[in-house]
Amino acid sequence: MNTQTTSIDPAVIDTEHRSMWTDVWRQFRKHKGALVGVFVFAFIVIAVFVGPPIHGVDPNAIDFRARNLGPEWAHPLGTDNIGHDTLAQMLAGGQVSLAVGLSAALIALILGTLIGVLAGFVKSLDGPLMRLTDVFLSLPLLPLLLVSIMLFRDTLRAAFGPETGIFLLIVGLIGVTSWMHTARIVRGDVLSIKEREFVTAAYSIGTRRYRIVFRHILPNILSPIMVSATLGIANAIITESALSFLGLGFPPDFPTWGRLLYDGTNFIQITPSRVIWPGVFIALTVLSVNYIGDGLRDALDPRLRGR
Amino acid sequence: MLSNPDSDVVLSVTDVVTQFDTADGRVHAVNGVSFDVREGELLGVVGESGCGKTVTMMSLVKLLPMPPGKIVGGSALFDGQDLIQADSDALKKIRGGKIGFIFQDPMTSLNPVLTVGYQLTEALRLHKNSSKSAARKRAVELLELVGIPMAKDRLDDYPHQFSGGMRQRVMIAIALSCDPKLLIADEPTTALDVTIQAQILDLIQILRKELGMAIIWVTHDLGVVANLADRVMVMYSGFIVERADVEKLYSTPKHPYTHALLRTLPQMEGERAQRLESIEGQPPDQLLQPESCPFSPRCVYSFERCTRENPFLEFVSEGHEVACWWDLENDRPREVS
Amino acid sequence: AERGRDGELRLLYWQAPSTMMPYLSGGTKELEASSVVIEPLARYDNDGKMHPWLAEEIPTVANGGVSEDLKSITWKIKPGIKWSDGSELTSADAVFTYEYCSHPDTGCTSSNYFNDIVSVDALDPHTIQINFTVAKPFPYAPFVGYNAPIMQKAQFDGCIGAKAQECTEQNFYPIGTGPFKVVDFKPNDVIVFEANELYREEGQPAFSKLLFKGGGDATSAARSVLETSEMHYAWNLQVEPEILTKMAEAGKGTIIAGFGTSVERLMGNFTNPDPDLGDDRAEYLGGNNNRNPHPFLSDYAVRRALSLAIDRQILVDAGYGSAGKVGCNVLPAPAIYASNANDECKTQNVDEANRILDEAGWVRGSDGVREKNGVRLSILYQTSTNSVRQGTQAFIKEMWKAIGVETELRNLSASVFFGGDPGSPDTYQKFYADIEMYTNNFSGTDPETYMANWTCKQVSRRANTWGGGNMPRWCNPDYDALSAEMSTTADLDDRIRLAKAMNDMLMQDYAMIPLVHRGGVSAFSNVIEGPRGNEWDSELWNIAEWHLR
Amino acid sequence: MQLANEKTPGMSDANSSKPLLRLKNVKQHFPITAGLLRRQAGMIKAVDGVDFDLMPQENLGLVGESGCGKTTLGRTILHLYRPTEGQILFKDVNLTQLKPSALRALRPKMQMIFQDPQDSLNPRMTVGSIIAEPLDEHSTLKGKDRSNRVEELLDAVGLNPRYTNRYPHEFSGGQRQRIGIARALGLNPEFIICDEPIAALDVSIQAQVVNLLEDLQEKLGLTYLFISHDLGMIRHISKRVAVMYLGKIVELGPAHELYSRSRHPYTKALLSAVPLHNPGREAKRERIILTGDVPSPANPPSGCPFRTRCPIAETRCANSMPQPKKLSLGHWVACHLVD
Amino acid sequence: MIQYIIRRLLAAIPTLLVISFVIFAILDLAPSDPTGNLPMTVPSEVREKIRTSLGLDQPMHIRYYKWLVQFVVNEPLNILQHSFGVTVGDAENRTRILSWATRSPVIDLIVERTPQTLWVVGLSFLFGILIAIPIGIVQAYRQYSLFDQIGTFVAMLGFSVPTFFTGVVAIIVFSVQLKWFPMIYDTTLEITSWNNFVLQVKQMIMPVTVLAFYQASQLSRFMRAAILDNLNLDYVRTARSKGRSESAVLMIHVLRNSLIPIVTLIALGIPTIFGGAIITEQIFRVNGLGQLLIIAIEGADIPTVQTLTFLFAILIVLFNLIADVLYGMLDPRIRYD
Ligand SMILES: Nc1ncnc2c1ncn2[C@@H]1O[C@H](COP(=O)(O)OP(=O)(O)OP(=O)(O)O)[C@@H](O)[C@H]1O
Ligand SMILES: Nc1ncnc2c1ncn2[C@@H]1O[C@H](COP(=O)(O)OP(=O)(O)OP(=O)(O)O)[C@@H](O)[C@H]1O
Ligand SMILES: [Mg+2]
Ligand SMILES: [Mg+2]
Repeated sequence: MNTQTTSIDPAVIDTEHRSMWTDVWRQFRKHKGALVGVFVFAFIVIAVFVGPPIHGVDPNAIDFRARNLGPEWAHPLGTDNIGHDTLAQMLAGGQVSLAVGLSAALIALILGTLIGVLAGFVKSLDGPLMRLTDVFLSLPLLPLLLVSIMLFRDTLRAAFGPETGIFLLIVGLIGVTSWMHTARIVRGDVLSIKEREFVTAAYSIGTRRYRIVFRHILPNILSPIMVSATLGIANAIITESALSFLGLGFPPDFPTWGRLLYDGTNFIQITPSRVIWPGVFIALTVLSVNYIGDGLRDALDPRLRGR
Repeated sequence: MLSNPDSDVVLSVTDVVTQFDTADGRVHAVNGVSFDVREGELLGVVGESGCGKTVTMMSLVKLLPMPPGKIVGGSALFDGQDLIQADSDALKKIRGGKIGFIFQDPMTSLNPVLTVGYQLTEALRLHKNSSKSAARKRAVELLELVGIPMAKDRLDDYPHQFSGGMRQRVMIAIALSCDPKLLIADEPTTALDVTIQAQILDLIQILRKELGMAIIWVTHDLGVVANLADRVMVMYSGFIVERADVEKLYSTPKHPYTHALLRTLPQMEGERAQRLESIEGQPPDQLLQPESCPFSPRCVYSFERCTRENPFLEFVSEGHEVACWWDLENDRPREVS
Repeated sequence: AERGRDGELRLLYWQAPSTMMPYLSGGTKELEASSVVIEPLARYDNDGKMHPWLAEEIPTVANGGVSEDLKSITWKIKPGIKWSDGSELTSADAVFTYEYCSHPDTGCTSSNYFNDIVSVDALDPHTIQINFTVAKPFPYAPFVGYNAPIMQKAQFDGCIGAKAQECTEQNFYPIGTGPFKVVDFKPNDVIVFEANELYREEGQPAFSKLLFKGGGDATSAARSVLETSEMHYAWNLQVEPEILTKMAEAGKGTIIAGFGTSVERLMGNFTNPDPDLGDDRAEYLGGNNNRNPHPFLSDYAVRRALSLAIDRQILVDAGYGSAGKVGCNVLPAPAIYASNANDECKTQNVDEANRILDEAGWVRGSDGVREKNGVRLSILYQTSTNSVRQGTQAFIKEMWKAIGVETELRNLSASVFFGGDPGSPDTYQKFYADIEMYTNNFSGTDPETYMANWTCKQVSRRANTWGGGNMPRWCNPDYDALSAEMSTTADLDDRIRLAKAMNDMLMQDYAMIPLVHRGGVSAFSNVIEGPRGNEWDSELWNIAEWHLR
Repeated sequence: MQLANEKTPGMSDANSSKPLLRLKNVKQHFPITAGLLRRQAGMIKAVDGVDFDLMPQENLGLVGESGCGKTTLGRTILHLYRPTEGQILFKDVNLTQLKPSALRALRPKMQMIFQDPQDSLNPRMTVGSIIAEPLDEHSTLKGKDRSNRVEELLDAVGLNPRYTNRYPHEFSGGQRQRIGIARALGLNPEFIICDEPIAALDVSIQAQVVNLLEDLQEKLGLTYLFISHDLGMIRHISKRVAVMYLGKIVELGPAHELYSRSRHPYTKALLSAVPLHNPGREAKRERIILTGDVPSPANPPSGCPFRTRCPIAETRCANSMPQPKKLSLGHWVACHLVD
Repeated sequence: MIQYIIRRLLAAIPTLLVISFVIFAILDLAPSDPTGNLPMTVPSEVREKIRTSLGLDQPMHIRYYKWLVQFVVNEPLNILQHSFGVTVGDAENRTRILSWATRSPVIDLIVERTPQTLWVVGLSFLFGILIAIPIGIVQAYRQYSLFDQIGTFVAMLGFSVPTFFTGVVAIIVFSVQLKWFPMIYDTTLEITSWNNFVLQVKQMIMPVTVLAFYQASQLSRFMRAAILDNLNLDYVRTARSKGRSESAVLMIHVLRNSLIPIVTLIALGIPTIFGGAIITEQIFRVNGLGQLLIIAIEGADIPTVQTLTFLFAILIVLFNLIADVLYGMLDPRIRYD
């Protein structure tokens, strides 16, 4: 028996037209963790994009006399062994790391969702696509990266310039090599959602297949997608750092959090602030994104809304 | 207050109030329910979905999710013990041992990864300290009792290997396994179709006669109750609104809700009605503390007093109690005694 | 003193040896590991001086060991030297070694040490004669140094040619004459040696067991010696100097640097690496007349200014510390060859650099980058991935900025950059960039072949599948003439004069820009004594003498 | 039933107007695959040869135990599954032979109300968009017209038009079922399959929904195939009833006759299993309790499918499949033991 | 079931062939070269000779075919010969897959390194599971409690801070400052005495902890979700109604069901154990399969990389199958036939 949900007499409230997004926002605001997440994330984004002009130090400027300094007035987070200002590098690095994390996760997400939905929804594609997933899962990442950098770097550099080119390459590579788990999860969910009666109902009124996917299936697999997105961002930020230290990443004068953390690790006993801050900011980003993801997932579920 | 002095009362429930604390506020699910169950009696509990039938029964043995659930007050005397006050150790001894349960949905009430045999012997081994082999033997007997053929071979099967009706029979067997004094059956046949339902109703009748235990049978199907019960209790929005012997209730319902409920049913015999009667409106908002008669907004007989005062359960004739300010038989406000 | 009295010696080579067969690997780590087991006839000490090892003395023209026409050399083995299996070392083993390495299918990595040889003859069990096709002013390549040790014929007899690859047991457990013998070999992980009971020197080695551990990275290798004392010795610690200094503060170990011929340098590309040129990209076209010149590096003024703008002392301080010296020569050692004609580079002179560029007509644009005839001084500067190199890159970028030169940095995985795969655009040989940076050196003490790298013949190009040693594609007939002269000159003073002249020619034309004369850094624990650091031969050349303090 | 040459059962002899829907030997078999090469190992014969006709504005009740194939039949008629065999003629158009696009164009005429009001509404869509979905697919209504139409539909099923922005979970079961009905009505269908529209509902709400369906039929001239296992409700709503067992129709006839003079033992058992709401009558009634469960449709018994549970089965029941016999005007039964 | 497994195995063959070819093609295309790590003093003619001696002068398809034959035929035959003494064919001239860097059979290298990887990575996986399960359970059981919040926070931290950082911090704290554990893992240590055993434990503590922390933070999230999925199901209430104690309800009923997805997740994670932990192995010098792989990649040792990654691919495909089969075994509702 369907238990009656707490029925507030519908006639009593809401005569005004509610927009879905106001609802989502209203529910989202109720999620304390998500709210804190938004503030932290917004703080990071603002700091990273507004901070540099305020701080006013070129991250690549070198002050040879000021090497390996601890925090002081001119260098609030100290300097590194070359004489870069750590704060300036942190801020510049944040721009790159955030951009890489978000866009690579987005690519992985789109690919994973696309492949997952196709495999789950189109029966004849299921086998081939799942085998493709197996293939990607077992590919050796490093050689693959070497190959793609060899094949695409110069073309991209010519087309977009050295920095954007390598950015696109890295983002693309991370995205292309990390969609597999999302695809599997999505496929599983699609398989079960497509057996639900509201999908049959949509068929019965003659809804076209692609609309069934967009209208009925996708919205109902949002929560696993959200979770993979969160993990994806963390994964992309970390993977980027691994690429940097293998010489496959950004040019060396292009700081990123991952790289700062990696380079700084050797100096942990000399200038601890070089590692602490990138570490803290990576963790904070991941945490805040995770909580935002949780909040969004709840807010997007109308069943939890209004609670 | 109906407090039967009879010594054969198995369970005596007084003024149970249960609430849920939710993000939206407090849900008043059960608002002071009192009743007795006697030995060998089958008490039917009917009412529409959400009126608090399940919550009442779960409150008695504290199987509610707590929190958000909270039993605010009341007592339930069973075996010389107040179940509401009892600590979890005492309750553990009673649950499954002296009180058996059958739940609403046979498809999900059995653990899918444990064998039927295990689930069947669990309570036996816990309450009767039976040995493994003795418990299995008893389990076979129980399965045979509820009419599952080749019971012995089926002990090691998993629930999904049984049909819905058989699963519900397994649930019954589990509930009966320790010879409980009281069996609480919460809509045990609602999810089944007619032929299987008929099998189970039949089975219950037989078992009741054989084992002589008290049964509380919760349902919203008035037909089932008519079939089985000795006495019936009608609930609405967390209150008991009418209670009577079964014939009396069906022949002369005294509460407008019961009255309307009986008329919504299509008849299997006689002239086909032109149109089914229906009760318009929505059940009340349980977030609000009930101050007036909860049925009054939907009640065709509602008058000024109904919106002011909440009626209490009153003895109106032999074996018949009702909570209403309107005297349906005489079509006038009830005289307050 | 008694052999093996000091127990276990623990070495950490964070790049772990993959085999014990030096002729099949050629990597420094493998050469180092095998040097404690198999030995050459002669060895270099930490000053680059040659010492007889298995041989009785170093043959020279003076002592008659080298023929007058410089076409043959005769070595005499010390008598009574035993292989660790008890058999005697004879000249047949040397002959076998030559056959092994010169066999075309062996894939011997030291085969260039046996170039131009007609024959290696065993005149008697202890006399070896090597006959060359050409006059060899420096005949000490075969059987000298850790690149060309003598292996046991009896053990490797069946392992010549293509079979060499499959002799895993022999390759992992070679029998040698050195102070230790292999007990357990785990490729790329750990090697356990024990003292060779038949070692020729009384009371050596002092250690009974040698643990040769691999893996990890340089920083933590240093830490294991300097901070936790888990290891006695760690090799190749190319990390930022302040990290080492900080660790050394614990007072548990000592950092040593051995200087050889390694120079970290910038190579300028004399050809145009523009990708639009297709097959002609960075390709040297035309004999003495470069028909594909670099848009700006072909301008002497630019090259000079680039060199002048660099403060090499900063690079040394930040990246090398005691393991580096300001380098102004491509041939910094041995000392006799070192020129001081190029000391201008020791001090940074930004004003002069700017003046030169102004004079040459390179004017600053609105963004501060110099330009001439539509050509911007915009440099793509590549090197391999390594934190010290990236630090250097960052400094140089800033220094060049001061003279109006814009720099794009690129770092490449070492295995790609040095990989030489003709299919990859990122190898240092192809040099599809304007400037590249790496270290080069030569083994042994004779610069002849090394200096021949910059002759026109050696230009790295498509025709020789980028196999030449002349990466800058710098070509000068005068230089080629000097190089040719040196190959036929035997007199040491003449050779010194020629080498210096060649070095100066390269330096003064800024064919390449030397940065740092690098040393090999290692650390050893204060409880042991003996390590001396050696860039000319194995760092473990004198391990037989190491002992507890 | 393979009675294509004879008059199809259910063709109401009196009314000679053209049937709206005509099923001829419709079968729906789901393959079971097994083995290394995924060979087909068997069939679940969910619907196994069904014929009947449905007249315009008629209401045919379809009853039977759970799993007997009612839903499958309904879905097959609408071609949500391709039938394995047989013909389905809707207004003389053979649906089975239509191209997908032509079928899609025809869909507005035939609609379905689904068994589970909870599951048949997308929980993440507002009621307005759920109801508007068929409009978006098949009509050109936009903006104001579209929202007017949605409000009109909500009104028609007795829901407050202001509810358009709410989500399904904010409604009671009965209200949800009404949303499903509104969706089905959106494109003015002529024929609606009601698949147990009340099974999931509370007694007090069942009546509301049934009344609504009846009103709509009257107002809009709809034709219903009313699937249910609630015999009481079928008796109330349908004039003609078909009883289904294991993929086959075993008895079909006018409701009054079927309920008072049912001939098939299965129908009898079914009727007797329904509890009456009258304690007095109930106590006196004689009940036929069927034993056992419905056999697996993958492996149906030989001969008459009901023989394994039939209280009066004889040997011949196991040998041959009983053919439908006409007993009286429009009353057909498939049983060997009925003459 | 058996049929299902065989069918899956057969279907895996073409997949694996494609995978092996794709891997080979990528490695072949990759720009690194086996002579890349040689000192610059080695001239290019010598490098060319080395390449020839490694067979790099042959076209790619021939090298692939050779490798395939070696992998599919020669190596299994060799194992047969060495483990069971059965010699098939010409054992003398059978070529094995030789690593370019060490010139020794790749399979032997792998066999040599598997123990340390299994010890360190395997144990950390095990510990990760052992930590994650109880934490996940408590977190779910006390959802939104302080413990749950902290657990979530720490787990997030666990997978956002890379092991190259936690590893170095661990070394500095526990090896350099406190001197509790060695920072260098001794792979030659044989456990022959109690002392050696203590040493072994000591040297394993840091790498295992660092990895286990990472593993646990991921797994505990899944565990928590799995328990939450089951905690409110009807069968849990049934179990309580039998008088089961909370712990028994949780451990017997809920856990069994929640473990189904977790066990499959674990099965899918096992191949990654064999993949080693590149960074952790490097930091603590465990020199297992991860280090072998990274060294081989850096040294362009194609046969080693190819063989390792392909074995890894086989494991992935195999454990995918095992996960499915396990799923079927743990969950009686799922049948493969
Ligand atoms: N966990 C809970 N949290 C909040 N409210 C609850 C909870 N459980 C039950 N309720 C509320 O308590 C009231 C009574 O519910 P109960 O389950 O007893 O109804 P019922 O009479 O058994 O209905 P049905 O016939 O549908 O089983 C309902 O309004 C319901 O919303
Ligand atoms: N897609 C399918 N694949 C395989 N078998 C199916 C499928 N759909 C239904 N079946 C089987 O067909 C038979 C008939 O199912 P159907 O849903 O039509 O029954 P029903 O009469 O509607 O029952 P209920 O009253 O429970 O809704 C059942 O045995 C069912 O298991
Ligand atoms: Mg209930
Ligand atoms: Mg159905």
